[in-house]
This record gives sequence, structure tokens and C-alpha cells, in this order.
Amino acid sequence: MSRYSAFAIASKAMRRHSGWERVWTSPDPKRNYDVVIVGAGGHGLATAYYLGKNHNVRDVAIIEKGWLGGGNTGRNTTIVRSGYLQDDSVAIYELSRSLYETMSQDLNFNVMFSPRGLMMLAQTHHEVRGYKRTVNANSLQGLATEFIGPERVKKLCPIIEINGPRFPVLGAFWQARGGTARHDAVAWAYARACSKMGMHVVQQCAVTGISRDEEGIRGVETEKGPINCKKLGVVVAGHSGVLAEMAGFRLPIESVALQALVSEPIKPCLDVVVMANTVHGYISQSDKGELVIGGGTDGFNNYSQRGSFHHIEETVRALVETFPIISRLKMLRQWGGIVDMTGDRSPIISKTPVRNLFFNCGWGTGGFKAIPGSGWAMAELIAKGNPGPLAAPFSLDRFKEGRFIDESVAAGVAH
Amino acid sequence: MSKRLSEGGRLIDRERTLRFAFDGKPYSGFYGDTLASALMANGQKIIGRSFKFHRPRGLVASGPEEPNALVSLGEGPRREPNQVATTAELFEGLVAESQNCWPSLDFDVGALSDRFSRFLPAGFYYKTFISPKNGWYRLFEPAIRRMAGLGKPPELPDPDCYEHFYAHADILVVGGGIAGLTAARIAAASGARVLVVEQRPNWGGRSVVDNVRVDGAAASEWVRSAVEELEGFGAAMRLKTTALGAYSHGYVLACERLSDGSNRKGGLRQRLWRIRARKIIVAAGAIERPLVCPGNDIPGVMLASAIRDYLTDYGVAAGREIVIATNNDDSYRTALALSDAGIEVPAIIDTRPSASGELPGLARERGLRVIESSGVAKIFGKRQVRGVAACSMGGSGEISEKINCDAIALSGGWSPTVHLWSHSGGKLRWDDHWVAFKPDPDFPPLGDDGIAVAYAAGAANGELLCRNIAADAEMASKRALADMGIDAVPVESPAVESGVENEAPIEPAWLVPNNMSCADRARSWIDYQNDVKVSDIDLAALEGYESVEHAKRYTTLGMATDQGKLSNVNGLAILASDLGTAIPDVGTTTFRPPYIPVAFGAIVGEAAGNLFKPVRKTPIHSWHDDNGAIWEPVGDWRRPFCYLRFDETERNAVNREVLGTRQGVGLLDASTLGKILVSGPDAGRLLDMVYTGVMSSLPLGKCKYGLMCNENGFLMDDGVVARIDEQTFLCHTTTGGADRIHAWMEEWLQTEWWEWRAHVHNLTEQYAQICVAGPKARELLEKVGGMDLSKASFPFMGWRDGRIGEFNVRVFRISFSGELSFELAVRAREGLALWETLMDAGKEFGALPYGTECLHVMRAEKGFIMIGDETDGTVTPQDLGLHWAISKKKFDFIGKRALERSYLNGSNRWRLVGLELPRFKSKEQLEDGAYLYETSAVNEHGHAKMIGRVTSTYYSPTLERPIAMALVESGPDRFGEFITINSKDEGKAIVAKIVEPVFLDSEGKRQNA
Amino acid sequence: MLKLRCPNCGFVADETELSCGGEAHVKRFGPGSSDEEFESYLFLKKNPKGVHFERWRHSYGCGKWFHAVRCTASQEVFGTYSAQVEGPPRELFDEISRRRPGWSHKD
Amino acid sequence: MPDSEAAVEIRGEIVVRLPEDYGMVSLRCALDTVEIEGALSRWAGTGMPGNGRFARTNKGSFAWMAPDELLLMVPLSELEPTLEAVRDLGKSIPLSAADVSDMRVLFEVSGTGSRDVVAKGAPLDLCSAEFGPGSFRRTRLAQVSVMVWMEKEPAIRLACRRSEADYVEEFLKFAATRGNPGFYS
Repeated sequence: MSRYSAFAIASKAMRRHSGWERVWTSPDPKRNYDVVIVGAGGHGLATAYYLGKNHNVRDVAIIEKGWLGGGNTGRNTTIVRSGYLQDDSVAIYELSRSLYETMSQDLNFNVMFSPRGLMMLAQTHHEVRGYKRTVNANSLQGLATEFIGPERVKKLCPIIEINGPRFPVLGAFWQARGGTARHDAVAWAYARACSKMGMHVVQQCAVTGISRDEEGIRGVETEKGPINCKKLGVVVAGHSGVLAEMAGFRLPIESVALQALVSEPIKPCLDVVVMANTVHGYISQSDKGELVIGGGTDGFNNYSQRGSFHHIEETVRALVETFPIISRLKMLRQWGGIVDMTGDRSPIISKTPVRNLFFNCGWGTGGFKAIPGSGWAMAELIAKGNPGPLAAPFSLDRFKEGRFIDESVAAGVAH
Repeated sequence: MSKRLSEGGRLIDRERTLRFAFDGKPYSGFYGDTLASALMANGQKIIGRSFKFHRPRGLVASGPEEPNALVSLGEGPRREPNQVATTAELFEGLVAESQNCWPSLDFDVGALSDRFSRFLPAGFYYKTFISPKNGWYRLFEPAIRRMAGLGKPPELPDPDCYEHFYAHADILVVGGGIAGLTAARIAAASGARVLVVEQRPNWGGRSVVDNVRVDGAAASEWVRSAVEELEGFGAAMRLKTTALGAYSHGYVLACERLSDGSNRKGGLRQRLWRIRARKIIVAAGAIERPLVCPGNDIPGVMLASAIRDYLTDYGVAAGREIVIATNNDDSYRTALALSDAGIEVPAIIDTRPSASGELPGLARERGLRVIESSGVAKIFGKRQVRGVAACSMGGSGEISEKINCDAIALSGGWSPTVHLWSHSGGKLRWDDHWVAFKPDPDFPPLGDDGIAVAYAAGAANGELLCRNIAADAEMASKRALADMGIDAVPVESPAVESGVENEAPIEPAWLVPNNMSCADRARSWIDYQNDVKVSDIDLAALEGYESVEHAKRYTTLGMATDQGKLSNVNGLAILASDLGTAIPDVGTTTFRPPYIPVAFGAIVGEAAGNLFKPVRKTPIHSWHDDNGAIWEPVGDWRRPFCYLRFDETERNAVNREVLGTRQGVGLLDASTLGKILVSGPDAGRLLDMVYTGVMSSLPLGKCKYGLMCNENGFLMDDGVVARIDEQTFLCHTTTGGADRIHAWMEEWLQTEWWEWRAHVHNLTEQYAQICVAGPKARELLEKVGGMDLSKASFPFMGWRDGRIGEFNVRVFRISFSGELSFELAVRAREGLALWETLMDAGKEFGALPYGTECLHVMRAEKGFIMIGDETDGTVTPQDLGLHWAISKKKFDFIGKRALERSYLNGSNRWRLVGLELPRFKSKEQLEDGAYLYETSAVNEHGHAKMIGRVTSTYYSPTLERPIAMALVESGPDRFGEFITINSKDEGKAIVAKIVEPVFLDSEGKRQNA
Repeated sequence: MLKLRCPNCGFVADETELSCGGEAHVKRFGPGSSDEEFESYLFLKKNPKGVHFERWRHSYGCGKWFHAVRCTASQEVFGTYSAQVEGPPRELFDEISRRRPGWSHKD
Repeated sequence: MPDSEAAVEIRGEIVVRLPEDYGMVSLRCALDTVEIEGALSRWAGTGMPGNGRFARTNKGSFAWMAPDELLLMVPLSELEPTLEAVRDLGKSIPLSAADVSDMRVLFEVSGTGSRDVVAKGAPLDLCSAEFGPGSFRRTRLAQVSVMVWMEKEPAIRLACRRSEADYVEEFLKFAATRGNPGFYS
């Protein structure tokens, strides 16, 4: 497959771009593979890629019921950060963030990773304490984050109102190497790299059943016929529960809608990513000029990629209060995705009751930033059959033992 | 050159001239004009620049679907980018500026990129700017960001206000054309509650423009009477109100425009309607598509229907000589209207082998020249149309003849406006006859009852022949009524005539000409705003971006501010032909709300400034405000953090409050604490389940401290419980816990133990509660007098009802400060008076008010835990050494089973200790949230091994040294050990000694005094 | 934007007046139960794409809890009923089967 | 008497924060049982209100709050005797009562546009068929919970938590002064 470069574009331009190769091949599936990955979203494709790259497992099919990257990968707010609190979270999210730094070069596809800096506003004393705590933890975890004062916040983000009457900005948690990336490009780049390694990306091929026997996994039933495999990895975000049911067990997961929206494109006015957790809203500006905005999840199980409008109202209300100049800008498009929430809001990368069946799910609202790290850890789990230190803490049995990885340490207000 | 004709223009009032400015140049228009019609009347061809190549852009459409004529409208705080000129009503003094061009609209440096367009195909940025690492972020991205975006963001806060409004209706009709009004008429006459919304400032839709005749009279006549009739039936009729989106269960958002851009009156600017309808009738009409032909983006190329609108509505001609290029009969109406107005129509280029319908016939009768089976080889002109070259439709663009003209009307057929149908899940079906996607009646959006919630009518339903529209609307309305169980009363549907019996069918013409050359494919636009050309779709298909979602995202087709209203179907068709599949097999992208962009301000509604969020205030709030309180938000409450005197710092104020209380007496407004009354024969049984300790055995008149866990075993709240009588308990909760714990108890009673006989009342706001603490507390209260507060008759952890001064109070002898302390509960309306009485009486004892921070310091000195500081949702009572508050005898309580799990009983749990700290040079106390770690070890991730964290840290003015509480791995077994704390702002590690978490009066002399 | 009829006060409530309490008819496991039972009680909730029995509270209205049966994909509501029951009423099963032929209740 | 200072008038819609001259008692008991309903009715002299209603009795106005809860509203002067009487009643039927007179603040919105003012914040259907004299609802107004009822056309009364009264007052005055949608009026 020919490499992408300015030179390639120039030479192809001479032939009116008639010479470009397909980004990925779309073959009909074989009957047997060493490994089948269900779900060609970012996490599934990354899993396949690192199976090939790190473990030299290349007889792999990634099967997708719709179009690759068409799920949450293509409908999130593209935030990349690793400033979490717990050791186990920081380990996987920071690996992930560092892989984003070199992803464009590794995959020879510009995923537009933009480490423009990310801040989480502290708007109550409680939040100040919480973020200082995280900064201290991060320093012991070797992660570069800091707590900055209101003046610095204003300097990094001039359009912010730091003296809001209701929730003045008391400071912020700042990760200078956090940022955003182009979500579609991430899926496309991994798919291209997988094809390059001879893997099969099979789109429009829904899984209708999972075949197993006492030995363990046998393969999957699909719209395009049965496919056998030695190992099966399920990486389907919102639909994990449905797949688990096919395999005959239940996951500690509930699927809910998460909404996002964009404004019309305007000239650059916001150079960093801002998250305001007291008021539930986060915002960044895309390279196209759209303000990309996200908020909280709906409160009930929902498999329709549509959420309830009052959540949009709450998010926009909060952001207009924090960024008064956006009041006269307009919402161009809103949409929803299905996210799978676990009991402790941390992901699952784990073996299952079925031998050689592995699940990677439960990324909730934070999946995009984790794509490379999640694929890395899942690939190791599938290749070795046992989790490495990255995946081990995220095993299913933690819920039985009460060993939670809880990032939502703000226990609510109390005096 | 476009110009205003001497007569005509049904919407303008030539008596009322309005002055306005565009890019600094003064112009004038008429009342009733849109900015677009006024600019056109003034001959302004170029109004904007395209997004990617900064090509000159002129008007294409006449409605909200306009992709090109976006301007920045207004001045100062009211300046608003990306306003669509075609929907912006003209007003006196309007100021508009062009966007996305520099230095000027006429000469835009950005347009250079157009020269290199060949090197900037779809998605070029994915293939380049790849290295070096950081190259994208540091070099390329900033440049691209500057080139991208459209208007400049506002610089000032929005001075206007907005509001929301909840409306309910049996039937919501979207669209006030013949279809909408007909459907509404039947529904209203049948007794249904009807709400009709129309986005334009006037009723009637296209029928009025196309001088259709209804029941023998001009459409406008019928429209007027129909609207009157509807109002007579009590139907709510709303103009300038755009339905934005349909959500589940018949919930529809609509935005009403209440003032023009000037908003001189300073009233509401917009009102966001939240409509709950049992049924929705979508009669939103249809939108015309341009033809895809070489040079079709040059200013002067417009939609045929738009040219007709400007002519009829505003008396403006798009040019002197206007050529029509079409694949259908409808566009001949434009030709006829133009020639009636005396405007030259040199030719009608028709892609069909034979244009033999009635309308072409009428055109020929007028002597207009129709060139059949022809396409457009080329459109001449750069900054505006100078002419057009025709070619054979079947060929690849060899010029057959050149025709001079200064405007071109394109028509590629119509697309039904199906957005609202699709938003809430309605499916679409491809219609070969009209060459368009239309609502599939077999798969409508469903309501909560599982039957159709929306019905499409008229053009929106793909019924594009106007004489059938009324019948179609009647059917939709009757179906909706029937599904609601309402019998439709017979209402005479209007007879609609378009002047012709038949229209010859449209014929698909996706590429004009059919076998367009490669060069032409790169000059034929599909998405005007985002500069998506045929060649871009070709490239996407070639590279394997085959799904419509991939192609859309790769080329940005349909992602402009018009969301593909003009471009999507053309793009799909060309993608389909590239892939050799049928259009319906390619499918459409998902329609997402809103139908047109809506201001964030409207979404916020009234909830800005003071109404952004409620602030909860205690009955004593005003006193705090008058006495120097620094407020701390606690949930929605405001509580005094401390009270500043003169120019003292917060730190000094807190120290003063602590010492003042410890040495004399201090008053705290504790009104925000939860007060939950639990009564009934099973009240004790309930509390024994909710609390970790035993409450049922609490003696009358006594208080007891209690802990609550969630079912997961983690601490969720704490507080003092008082036994009021045999069957009644009063439970105090944290401020944040009041509503949560009340709901929590109700939940268990209603959903798990519903046979238990107990009732829960949340009395939090019935009482103001005042804490009087300090060695002189008793003296103060005795001075006010009214009840016996002596130690003997009123010991620690008791409560009494009685009088203090003039007030009926309930006094609790409890202490969160470690001092001798009384908490007085009084009915809320008397709270302020009691507070003032006590402050007054307290003068001689140096009584002072203290805030939450002083409260924190005092409780920490005493080693009391604080929910939210020592706990964070992952901490058990055992972790905090609170075993004494957990009953061993009880078989069950909420959280008990969870606490038996292996991990929660591990020996290496982090448990509560105190820290003896060195004095700091830099400041008085250790920073918040510091971690304790082993200097030698690392964990499996290579991080320093953390073995604990600081949960509370304060400067103790009482002890004159910093104090801290911490959770440390098996801490209580390590008293006396030294441990290392990382401190970012000390810049170095700190060594502290692990001690008991009680720093003051461990035997409790003070509180028992 | 859902609307549900609260069986306690009889009024149709707007989604903004309601709060969802998750899966309905979950059996509580307390002391004496196995780790598996307790885990399933707390964490292994049903998460069907389709007919779902759940708990709702009319929190901005009469304040009472009730049960609702909703399709998590189409948002269709099959009915609401009292919170003070161990399981859904029979006639509701019939109603669901009528609207969703072939549907069967899984426990 | 409405305190005129607090009144805001725009084209007929007036918002008034009512003086605190009322007492309120919360009664919790099984209203759905015949005996208890009967006992209450005998005590009050008339039948108890059904859901969504309030009823005037010789003991005061009873509002239906929930299947097991009534709110008894009396003039402040009657509060103490009423509490006494309720306690006695409690001896004969299983009932728990609490004085909640200070928990809430009352407002009145009068004028022909009263429904339109309230509908700016409440998701209720306020058309006269659904909501008229004698109607009583618990719902939300913008971001807080309220009780809404009508004693006589067109005045609408609202009650909110004391701590949120300033917010509700500001909301209602904003709503009353920013133009009337004219949907209900």
C-alpha cells in the first residue's frame, strides 16, 4: 500500500487523483480465523492492530454490523486526556495518550492529534480539593498535571467568565498535553493499517449468535454465515450487554444515551479544551471552527441514538454562563451515542466465564481517549490468554470482591 | 444585473423605505424585504465566500436552506455571525458584513487556495502534515484553523433575553401552506386542539407565489379565510415559528422569532416552544435541488423556484437575461413568471429528450425557446454569470451553442422536507416518479402508545402536484384523528388548480451532461458552502469510503450550515452511480435536529444571570449578607464561609472565629442541615435498617450519632438522631443529604418494605436551626432565659422542648465543635428574630457568628469526620475507625452484606489517623489532597507506591500548629511511625508522624461541661 | 422526551418530573447470601435492547415510585403499574405479547 | 391583602408574594381505605378531595398531595387548635401529622394571562378542561418543585420551598413582564 505524503498527493494530482488505492479492503469473510474481533470501532480496530504489531497475530477478522467507525468512535467529542486519579486508570489512559502523540506517524495517516491543553474548572471549594488531590496523585504517577489559578485560566482561555456570580472559577486542573484528535481518522487509520497487515475488515455483517461448547469458544454466527475462531474478542461498546446475552452471561453494564452537539463554524476563539464538571459541560473548538459540546448522560437505559433535550438545555445553560459570548451563536447539529456504564464507571478488559472469549467494554463516556491503550491491553489479553498489568485491574471479578476503580471520588456536598 | 422592478412584490411596502449597510456601503430597501431580496434589488451579486476555497458566492435560494449568503449581522453586543440573508428581515439601520474573506469580499487572499484546488482534494489533510511529530499541532493546524471557520465570534455578552413556553396540543401542524391549513381545518373542525406553526412571516407557502387558484379564487383569498376559520375554531396559529426537532413521545421544539435583529424595544428576542403533541402533521413542503453542471457555483446561478420567489414576493429580478436549465416541468413556471414580468428568457435548456408537457407548451406559446435533451457544457463568468454553453445531454460536454445571460435558473427536482418525520425515527422510501426520498407510511415514527405519532401531508409527503395536495392533507388529518379516536367531521376540501391539467414527469439528471469529463467533474459543485465537487465524491468512492456516512465525513458533503438541504440527494445519487448501485441502496445520512440552527440563548431561555440556577437561602441569609459573610456554595445553598471584619483576610477571620468560639461563644446558622421526621409503629425498625447502629432502643429525650451506608457498604451520610416519642424519631442529615436521604428512606419504604407502618416527613425547611457553641454558651442562653439548661437536668446528648426568650424552641445538646454546645430549632419564620436576639444578648460574652470553615477547623481539631472530606464514596465506617457506631447485634442493615466482601476486609485498607506535622515556612498548613508514599517502592505500573492520602488539613489556631487527618494503609497499627508526604507546592517531600486522629480534649471535658 | 402516566396520582408526567430507578423486581440479597448472589443483586442488571421493566419515581409530582414497561429501542411504553408488587401483572404480559408477537418474559 | 410592593403588573398579569398568614399541616395516612377516608370526612364535615383536587371544609382546605398524603391549609390563627384536633384524630385512626406551616412560601399570579405565565416554567397542560377552579397539581417550575392550584378563575396560586422563594419570585416576575404568548388567554 503506497504511503501518504504531500508528494504522493502532488503526483496523484497530475492524474486527477485517479490513482489512489483503497484505504481498506472489504473481503468476504473466510470460514476460519485465529482471532475474530466483533466490532470495528476504534477499540476493536486498535485491538486487531496491536495483535498484529505487538504479538504478530495476523490471521484476524474484524467484523462490524454497520460501517467501521460508525458507532461511538464517530460520534464523540474527541477529547484526549489522562489526568485521572487512580493508579490503574492513569496507567492505561496515559499509555493511550502517549500513543496518540505518535499515532499519525505510526499509522502514516494524519489523525490530527492536537495536544492543545485541557483544563477542568474548579468552581467549588470541594472541587479545588478534589483536583489538588488528583494533581498530587499524578505527580507520584509521573504524570505532568498542575493546579492553576484563575488568572492563568483566563490567560489560556480569554473568553471564559471567571467571576461568574453563581460559580466563580476558583482555579483549574490543567493537563498541558491533553487535547483532541480527529475521531473518524483514528478508525480509518487503524482500519487501513489492519488491512495492510492482511487482516479482514468485514463491514455490514451483524453477529447473530455466539457458538461455544464445554471447551470454550467456537466462533460466531453472522449474517454472512458462521465464522470459526480460536479466540473471540468482543469490543462493541453500547451493545456489549446484547452480545454477552448471546454468550450466555450477564455483564455489570447498563446502556444509556450520551449526547453531544456542535455550533456553526466560527473563527478560532477557544484554543484549549475546557471541562466544567460542577455544571456538567465540556467544550472545545474543532479545526473546522465548530464548538464541540458535550454533557451528562440520560438517566435511563436507552438503545436509541437519541437523547432527551433537557440534558442539552442543562449543558448549554452551563456553558453560556461560563462563556457568555456564545449566547448568540447557534446550535447546528445534535446527536446521541449509546454508552455502556459499569458499576464503578470504570471499563472492563477481561476474560469471561467462556474460555477464549474476551470482552472489552464499559468505557462509558470516556472511550475515545482510551482507544490506543485499550487496544494495546486487549491485544495482550487475547494473545497471551491472560491479562498483563494494564488489563488485570479491569477484570470482571472486581465487582464480586468489591474491588472498585472509582474515579467519581467527589462524594457530593456535605457540611 | 439583478434589479428591483417598477411594480410587483406582494410582501414589500414600497411606501416604507428602509436604509441599511452591507460591508460599509449604504443601501436602501423596502419594508417587507429580507436582507437577501434587498441586496439583490441593489444588484449585489457576491455576498459570501465558500468555506474551503474562498470562492465568490451569491444567492442561491430564497429560504432557510440558503448555503451561500451567510453574513455577520448587527453591531456591538448584537453582532451575530452566520446569519442567513434569505431569512433576515430587513429593518431600518441594519448593518451586515460579509464573512470568511480578507482583506475584502471582492479581493480575498484566501481565494489563492482555489488556484491549488487540484492539490487539495477531499481529505487531503489526512494524507499529509503527518510528520514531524508535533508538526500538525505546531505548524499546520494553526494555519488551517485560521483559514477555516466562517464568521467572527461575538465579543460581548448577549444583551437580549429569551424564554421557554410549554404548549400542549392534540395535533401540531408544521407548515402553514395549503396542505397544513387543510389538515388543520379538518382537525380543528372535528374538535381537536390544534397548533399550527409556520416559519415564514406569512401563511400560504408556495401556493401564493405560484398563483395557484383555490375554489376558483386566488390562493391568497382562500388562505386568509382558512386562517380566520381556524382562529374561529380556537386553533393556535403561529407565524415566524420554526419547528426545530421532533423527539420521543410527541415532544417538538419550535423557535418563535419575536423581534428583528435590532430588538429596539428590548423585549424578548426569541421564545423556545416545548410542545407536547399527541400527533404531528408534517406539512413542511419541499426544497428544490440545483442541477450538478460545470460552473454551477458562479454567482448568478440560482434555484428556479428562488428566482420566482424574489420576483413575486419582492418584485426583484435576478437578472436581465435568465436562462433556465431543468429536468422537470415545474421550473417552466419560473420561465413564465419571468416573461410575464418582461424579463428576457433567452432559452430553456431541458435535459429531457422531449419537453412536451403543458407547461413547456405554454412557454413555447410565449415564444420562449426550449432546447431539448441538452445539458450545460459550461457557465461563463468568474465573479458573476456572463453566459452559458449548451451541449448534448448524452455527450461529455462538447459545446453546441453559447447563450448570453446574466443569471441562470437551475432545477433538478424537489426534495420533500422530511426532517421532522425522520428525527424521531420515521423511515424514508425512494420515489422513482418524483425522483426523491419521501416518508414511508409503513414505518412512521412511533409514539409512546406504539402507533404513528407523525403523519406527512402534501409536498412533504412527496405529493408534488398541487391539485392533489389538499386531498393528501385531508387523508393525513383524518388518519391522525382516527388514531386518536376522534371522528372527523366532513369538511369540504378545497379544489386546488395550478392552471395546468398535467405535469410531465421529471427525469433524473444527476450529472449534466451525463458523461461529464474529469476536468468538468472537478468544476461541478454539489455542496456550495463546503466546496464539495463531483470529483470529491468520485475520490471517496474510489478509496473505499463507500458508506454514505464515510463519504459524508471524508468529503464534508452536507456538513455545512444548511446540513445538506440542497446537496445531500445530489451527492447520494452521484455516489450511487460511482458505486454502480441504486440510490436507495446507498441510503441517506441520519437527519439530526435542529432543522435550522438555533441560538444557544434560546436554548437557555430565561435561565441566565440570576435565573441561571436557584440559590437556596436560609431564613437568616439576609443577616449574614449584612454582616460581611463570604459565601460558599453548598449544593444550591449559600452558607457563610466566614465573616470578614474590616480589612482582615479570610484566614485571619477563620482563626478569630475559632478562638472566639473556643474561648467565648460562637453562633452558627445550621438551618441547612437535613431534618427528617420518621414516625409510625415501624419507625424504629426502618431506622435500624437505614443506620449502621441501633436506633430503636434510643430512650425518649435522647440523641444518638448515626452512620448511613449505601448498599455497597460505603459511607453516604451521618448525623444525630433524636427520639421524639414512642413512635417518632427526628433524623439530622448533612446539608447535601437532606433531600437525598429523605428520598432514600421513601424509596426503601415504597419499593422494598411497603408493608412497614412508617411515614417520613422532610421538615428541613420548617425550622431554622442555630448552634450556640463555646464555654459561655450556657451563660448566653440563660441570660435570654426561658428554660433550665443546667448540666444536671439537661446532660450532653439530650434534647428538650421549651422556650428561649419569646421563642418556642427545641434544644439539642449536641456538639460538632467539641465545645459546650446547644442547637436551637425554631420555626423558620422566627429564625432571624431568634438569631438577632441571641447575637444581642451575646454581646457581653463576645458572641460572634462563625462560618463553615471555622466549623471544619473545630471538628478537625476534635477528630470528627466530615462526609465529603474523610469520605469520597469509597470509604467504609471501619476505615474511619467508627466500629463503635456499627451494631454487631443486628442481623441486617443497608450495607452490612457489602461490608463482608473480601476486598473491604483486607488488612491493607487505608484507615484514619492523625498527622503531626512540622511547621511550614511558606504557609500555615499542609495543602489539600497530598498523598503519602513509600520512598523506596514502586507499584506494578512503575508509579511511586502510594500508601495513603491526606483527607483534611487545617491550621489549628487553638494549638497554633498545622493539623491533618489522613487515610493510611493499616494506619492505626502504625501510631508513632514517620511517613513521607509528597507536596507539590512545598516543592519537597514532608515527613510527618502518625498519631491518634484527635488533637484536642480527647476525654471530652469541654462538650460535657 | 418521555412521558409516563403515574399510576399513583393518575397524571401523565413529563420526563423532567420523573427520575428513573433502574431495573424493576430485583430481589434484595442481604447477610447470608453468596458473593455471586450479592454481585448479581447489586451489579448484574438486565440491560435488554427491547422490552424492559423498570422503576420510576414521580419525583416532581406526588413523589411516589411506580413501575413502567418500556422498549429501550423505540421508547414505546407498554404500561405502568404499582411499585408495591413482586412482579408485573398478568394482563400486562398479554398486552406486550399483543404488541410484540413472540415476546416472552425472561427472568 | 396582597402586599402591593411585591406586585408587578404588565397588561393584567400580576405576581404577588403572599403574606405568611397561613398555616399548613401535612397528614400522612392511607386515604384509599374506606374507614380512614370516612373518618376524615366525618371530621372535616365533607368528603376528602380526589387526586389532583383540593376541597374546602369547615376544618380548612384539604389538598391531595399523594395517595397517602393530604395538605391541610388553615389561617395561621387556626393553626394551634387544628394541630390539637389532628393529634386527637390521630388517636382514633392510624395517621401521622406534621406542622409544615413554615416550609413553603405562596405566590399568586392573577390576570387573564395567568396560565401563560405559569406555562413558561411548568410542563403542565393548563387548558381549562385540564386545570380550573379546584385543580391542584404538584409539578416543577423551571428548576424547582412547586404546588400549583386554582381557587377561582383566573388567579393561579403557587407554593415553593421557602429557601427557593426568591428564585421563584424572580422567575414569575420575569415571566409576567416579558410578553404574553397568548396561548391560553
